Amino acid sequence: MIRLTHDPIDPAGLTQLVRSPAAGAVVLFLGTVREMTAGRQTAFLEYDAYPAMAEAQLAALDAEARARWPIVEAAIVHRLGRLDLGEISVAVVVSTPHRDQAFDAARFLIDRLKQVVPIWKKEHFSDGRTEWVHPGLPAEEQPPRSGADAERSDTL
Amino acid sequence: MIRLTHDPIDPAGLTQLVRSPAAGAVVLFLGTVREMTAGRQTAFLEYDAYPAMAEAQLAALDAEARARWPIVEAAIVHRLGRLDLGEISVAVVVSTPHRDQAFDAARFLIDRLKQVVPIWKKEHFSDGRTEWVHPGLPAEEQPPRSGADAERSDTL
Amino acid sequence: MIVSVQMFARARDLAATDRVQLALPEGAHAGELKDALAERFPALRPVLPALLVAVNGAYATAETVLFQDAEIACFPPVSGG
Amino acid sequence: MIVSVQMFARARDLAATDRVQLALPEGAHAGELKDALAERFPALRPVLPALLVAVNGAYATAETVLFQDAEIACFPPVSGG
Repeated sequence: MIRLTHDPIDPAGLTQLVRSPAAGAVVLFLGTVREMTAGRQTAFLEYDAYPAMAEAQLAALDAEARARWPIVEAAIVHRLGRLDLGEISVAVVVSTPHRDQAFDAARFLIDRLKQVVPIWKKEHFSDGRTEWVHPGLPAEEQPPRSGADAERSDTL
Repeated sequence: MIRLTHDPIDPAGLTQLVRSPAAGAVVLFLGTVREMTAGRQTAFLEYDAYPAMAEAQLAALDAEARARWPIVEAAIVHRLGRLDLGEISVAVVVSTPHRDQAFDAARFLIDRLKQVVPIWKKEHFSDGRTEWVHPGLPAEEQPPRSGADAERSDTL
Repeated sequence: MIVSVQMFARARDLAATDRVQLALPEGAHAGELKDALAERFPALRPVLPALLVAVNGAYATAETVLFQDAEIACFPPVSGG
Repeated sequence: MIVSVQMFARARDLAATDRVQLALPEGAHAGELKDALAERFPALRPVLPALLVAVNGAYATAETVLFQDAEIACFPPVSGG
């Protein structure tokens, strides 16, 4: 099951969805909004997507995982929009007969999701600055919103 | 959090327990009762433990994982007694700042649990035979319960 | 031919638009699309080498041939998860 | 000295008891405990090399020294999870 959603992700429901007497192992991965990144404090995150392509890429990853591992059931859900600290941005859950398969498949899915699925995260830092996260690109040059903000961010 | 229990395991509650704004990743592993093993059909499982030592070994694994990875929170729960098909026998859940840490720590905990924690599984097969599972030991020699059972098991 | 290009994330902010129509020669490649974008939006130049192009939901290389009714998008490296 | 040994899983079934008291020389090792168990319960002999001994909640080696009031247990390889 593949889904993009603006609503909170329900990890319990997804876990139930993949459980089966055909499986001996379930691995659930959750990405959650972390407060501190490289010494900077996040206030909240904003996720944007190119939805049609993101769904196509997620479906391709799901198919690739099912070809590589004996997956009983799998679900991948990514949330979009504003997410507060601690909220779940992404859930990947896989059930397989044996545990190594479930760990390997779940890790493959989240690793590849982060490489190829067109979804972007915008940091809203607690000092008021914002920044699209683009791995490999230098941080945006952005003037501080005010002198007070600039001073505060210098002390971080 | 370490626990042995005869009650059903609640994966949603355990996942909530470890979530934190200090963590960017949660990995949950569930072991569930699989119906088919090496072509034989399981009716149900029975788990027995040496409780005091099992809890001490689980606490030692928890401490070792916390020394190796920056674990925000972790929980390990193993169920004992009779478990029907699809039920959860064990749950391991870990939260960490980054995802590789959570995958590695969860996998370490379940791999080591299966090696060192004194808990034993007894298979109750659908043909009526039973067998303690002891890795490295030959299967028990057990006379069939009746001629009819013996014939049925030959056809598996 | 006229192609319509969707833009996302920092590319959208730098271009100050989420969609642009560009006139390209018939059979133009994705690499030529990026050059045309840089000409139209000079603010994109610093990030141009990192920009990705997708055609009908699949990643394109510089040599991928574009066509008039393709769904084309251009965006910086992804950061979901 | 007299030591009390708890037994679990198939070892308990083969011995047909979950606890046995054994008389061992002072300072006996875990290896000697296993020999004494095999003598008391011949049904344990086929699995004896695989049996594990624990002393006060920690795994023992054949050389681990036993003592009178230790909590001692003997069991086959574990299969939790």
